[in-house]
Amino acid sequence: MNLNYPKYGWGLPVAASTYARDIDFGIRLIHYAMFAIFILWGIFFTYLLIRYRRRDGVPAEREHEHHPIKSLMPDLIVMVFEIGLIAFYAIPVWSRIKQTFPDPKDANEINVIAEQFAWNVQYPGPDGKFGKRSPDLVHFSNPIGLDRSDPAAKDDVVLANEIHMPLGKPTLIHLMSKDVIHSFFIPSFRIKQDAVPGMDIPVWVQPTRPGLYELSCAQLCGFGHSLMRAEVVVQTPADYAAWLKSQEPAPAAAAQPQNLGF
Amino acid sequence: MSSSAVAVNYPGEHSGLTNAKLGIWLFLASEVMLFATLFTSYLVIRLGSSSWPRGWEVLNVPLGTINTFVLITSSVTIILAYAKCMARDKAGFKTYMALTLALAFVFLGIKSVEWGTKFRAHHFPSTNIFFGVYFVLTGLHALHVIGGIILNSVLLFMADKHWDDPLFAGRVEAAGLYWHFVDIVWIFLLPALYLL
Amino acid sequence: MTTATAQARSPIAPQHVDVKPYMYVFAGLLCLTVATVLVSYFDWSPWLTIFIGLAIATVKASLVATFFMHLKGERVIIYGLLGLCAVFVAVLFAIPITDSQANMGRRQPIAVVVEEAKPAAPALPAKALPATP
Amino acid sequence: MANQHVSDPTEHAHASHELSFWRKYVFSVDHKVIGLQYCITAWIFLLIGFSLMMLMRWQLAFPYQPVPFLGRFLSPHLAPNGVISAELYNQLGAMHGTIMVFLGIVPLAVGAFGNYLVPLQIGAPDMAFPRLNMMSYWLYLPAGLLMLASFFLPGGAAQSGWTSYPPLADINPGQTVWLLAMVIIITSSLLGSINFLVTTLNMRAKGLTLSRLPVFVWSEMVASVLLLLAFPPLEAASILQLADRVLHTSFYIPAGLVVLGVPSTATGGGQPILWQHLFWFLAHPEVYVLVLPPMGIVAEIIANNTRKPLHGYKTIVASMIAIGFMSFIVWAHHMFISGMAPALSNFFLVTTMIISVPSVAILTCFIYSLKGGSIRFTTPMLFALAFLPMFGIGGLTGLPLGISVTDIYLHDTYYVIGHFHYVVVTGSIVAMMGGVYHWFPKWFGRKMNDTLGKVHFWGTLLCMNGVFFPMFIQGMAGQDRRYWDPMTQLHNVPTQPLHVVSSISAWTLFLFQLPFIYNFFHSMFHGEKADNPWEATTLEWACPSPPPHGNFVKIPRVYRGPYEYSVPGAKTDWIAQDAPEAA
Repeated sequence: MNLNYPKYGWGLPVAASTYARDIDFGIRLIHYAMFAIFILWGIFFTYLLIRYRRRDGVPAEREHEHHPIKSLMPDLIVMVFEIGLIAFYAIPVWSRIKQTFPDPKDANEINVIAEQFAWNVQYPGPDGKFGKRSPDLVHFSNPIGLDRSDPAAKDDVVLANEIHMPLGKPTLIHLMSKDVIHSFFIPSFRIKQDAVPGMDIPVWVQPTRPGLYELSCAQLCGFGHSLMRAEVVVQTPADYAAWLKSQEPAPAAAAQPQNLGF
Repeated sequence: MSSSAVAVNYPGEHSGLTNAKLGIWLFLASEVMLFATLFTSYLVIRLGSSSWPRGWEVLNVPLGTINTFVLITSSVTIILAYAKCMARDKAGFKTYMALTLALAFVFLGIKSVEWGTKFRAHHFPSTNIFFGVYFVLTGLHALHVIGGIILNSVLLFMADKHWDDPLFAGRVEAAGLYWHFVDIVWIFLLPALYLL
Repeated sequence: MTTATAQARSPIAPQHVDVKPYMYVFAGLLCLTVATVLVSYFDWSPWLTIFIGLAIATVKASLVATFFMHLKGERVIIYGLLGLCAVFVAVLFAIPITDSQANMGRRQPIAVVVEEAKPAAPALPAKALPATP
Repeated sequence: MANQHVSDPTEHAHASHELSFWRKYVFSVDHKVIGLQYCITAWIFLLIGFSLMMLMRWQLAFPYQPVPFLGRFLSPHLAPNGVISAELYNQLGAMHGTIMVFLGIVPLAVGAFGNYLVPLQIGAPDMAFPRLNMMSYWLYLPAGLLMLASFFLPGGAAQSGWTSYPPLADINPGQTVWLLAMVIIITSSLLGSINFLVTTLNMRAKGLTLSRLPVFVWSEMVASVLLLLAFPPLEAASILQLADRVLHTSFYIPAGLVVLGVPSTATGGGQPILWQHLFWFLAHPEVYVLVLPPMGIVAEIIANNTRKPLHGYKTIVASMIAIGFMSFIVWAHHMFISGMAPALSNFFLVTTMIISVPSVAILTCFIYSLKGGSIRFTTPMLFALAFLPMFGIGGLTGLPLGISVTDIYLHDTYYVIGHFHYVVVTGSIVAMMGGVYHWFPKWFGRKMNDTLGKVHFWGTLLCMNGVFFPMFIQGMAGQDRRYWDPMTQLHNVPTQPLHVVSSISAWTLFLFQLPFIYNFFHSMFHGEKADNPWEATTLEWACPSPPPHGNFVKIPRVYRGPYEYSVPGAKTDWIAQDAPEAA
């Protein structure tokens, strides 16, 4: 199967996950509102500057009464808009994206373990169980420190800088980090979450469009920050299953982290 | 010195407090935030651990308690020094101020004995996070004690020359406020580190 | 300004300060210190011990603040300042602790244990990055 | 310790003639000298921070190309063949942020303008604690120099961003000096803020009630409270991070780290997110320290140049206080995707939206103030007017970042950079440039050249927009921030040409600062003489320009509010605050 990257250009990248549209809706709505406010405001501002420029013999007019309501009027409009945004958009959508998670049974569950400067991915394999990991076992041939003596680890697949996801099924990602804080950012999926060492932060995403996507690191993580790139491959469930099967026979051949010259 | 005197240190017409007193309270407010942050960090780390050593299993509670007595007593002596200053009793002021200083040194002495014992037992800030918290918190408190010692000794030595300065009592009061604050911090450190 | 200068130059009249209340407070503080140490030896639940320990410390601190620091009868502006401080301290405590506790399930908390008399000081952590390319 | 003895001011005005050069201009305790010291030092730091950014912008616009001309002067280790390395880029980035915020804008807004103007505007002879004031400056300058010196120390300068997030900051070289310098700067700011508050609360002239204070003094007061109560948490946090680095504790380090293949020996137990809470507990109020005093400056300039009182003085002051208070409980909107418990985001989302209300109120009041005015388009007024739409853009673009859901996408992209630079550069710095033009006659008794000022204004305004507006487009396309190499990620490539626009605008912006610098130093000695050229009402104009030692020949008495312009029936269109009732 031939997979391609979407065309990246100016403006928002292709929306390729179930909640990307919700996020885009907010971004667009807020920007339309911002433009409207700014243009109306700009017209008023320009009018004031021209109308009340200094002219000889025309003194400034002091206001004799002050209506606090008048100066708070724009505030009321902004407030109503914001309350609407919070109540009907931000809180519900946030809760759907960040606070509710798919059932691991129905999801494709993976571990993503970030390091300076690579993304390691651990697939549980057919048994659906992640093998144990230990910091003491970390080696360049075993970047996540997978304990191969653990039965659950036997069929685990470990990849570097390559994530496969099936279509039509949410992927539940456990984000972890070995060293410093990284941030998991797939622009097309509108997903971003910091990977914090010592924490296991779940995020989920359900891709809607097969293809290749880009994963970048969005949190400064050292000199190789801008090189921390991974490929996200979204496949049909059949292709995904086939790919997963092809990985199984050689679980020990874990990919090397990108060599950055150190 | 002369040029600074243009700003007269008179009780503010607006706030009713002298500059020194208002200033020291503002400073203490910032110190409250400083130590509050340290306590927050301590609580976050402690409550975020699955187990935490009971302070009295590791630290020397009798010494900590004695130090508490020492510091509380020094708080009382400094307030007596202030009372003597208000009553224009210079000898009394000097006695109580010297006593305060002596108690401060006793506190630091006991503290250094405690730290020495820990070091001999190979307990360092890097040993584990409990000792990290213990050394950094007590260390910062000790720095504040040293600051108080400097402040109080300056006042003690200034007493002869500036006894008739109308601002002198205000400075003693300010130094006292600072010293009580150092005492309060210790009052919280004792249970937080040693007892709980 | 002139009035202030005049005030400043007038001789300072001795003022008598009644020290008896300070002695009562002193006695109270000593008793509370003994109490807080004694309480720590009871084997109650940790939360109760923490609560009692901090409650006693708060009482002691307020005694010092109220009497030694003359907060009793102080100007409103100082109360305002400390009130503001109290609000921010509360926020500073509440949010990070709430966050840390709410995240317990997403973290791998460790047990902090003190072993007696380690044989040698731990080696300094090798923290510096390797030499840059 | 404050002054040693008390006597009347005239005696000291006389005594000041005997001061040596060092006591008069270097280790001075006079708030005016200290203010100017702060002013010049802070502008120099701003220029240094700006230069670092101009260097970074070369890498972004023309990646892999050697820096022309300057390249050969860079260390071959950090810039092989004159090409900026990732380490150097990160150092430049971290130091740009730190220098601009902590050594540039805050000292300029509070140390320079506040120091010079607050005592004058409240009719005081000096600050409450003059020697403390001197100490603030003499802590700030060495800390700044220490920060700069870190470039030349082994390990180089800090390279973990101005936010210094651990564990990266715990393992990166160069961070120790940064932390030390920060602790000193914080101490300096703390001393300064205590001084400001005591001065404003205690030393106001007779009749100058709080409701008659100029808005600028109010803004400095609120900013000082923010500094006073928000800075200590960062100081404590920095001390803990310093302990992590020097004493090898683990306040911010969890167990089980493996750094570049080497297991860390740190015992763990700490939490990286704790630092973020403590850092942003300071850094959000800090944003308002950067913004409020410039707002105060704008208020002064607008009232003066519209020749009418500010619209809604009370609303403005109340809003400033509200902003100050609220700024302490919005900090975690910087942390929506940091791994903080997601439920907390909703709380901060709501408080963030609440804090936008007083900001909008202030801006609205400023605009209504123009209505009915007789607007003089003087150079300071141009800067103050430019502040309004520019700050407006900065504020509006804060909206999608403050809404947690849209922030998921926009966080850590160039959109964020565009947003806060609109607030701080086209907002604060533009306002403070206007402030320099406005108060220059006060400082030196001479006016700055108007033509050069207008060239400076239009050039600056256009170039700043050229630098920062493209960032919104880049952010929309998902361009990641703090990237040394903008070409490694496919989604960054299409918007990379916009970096060229930004960079060229930035370098042109530098050229447009040359007339300003020339104007400043030339006018100091050769400008048109002026005493109160703007016919301003506030108290700082009631003493001679430049004010003598001790400021006021006679301590003024205040009879009215700060902006009594165009009072019907008055002979002139302004009545000074200290003019007796009969006038």
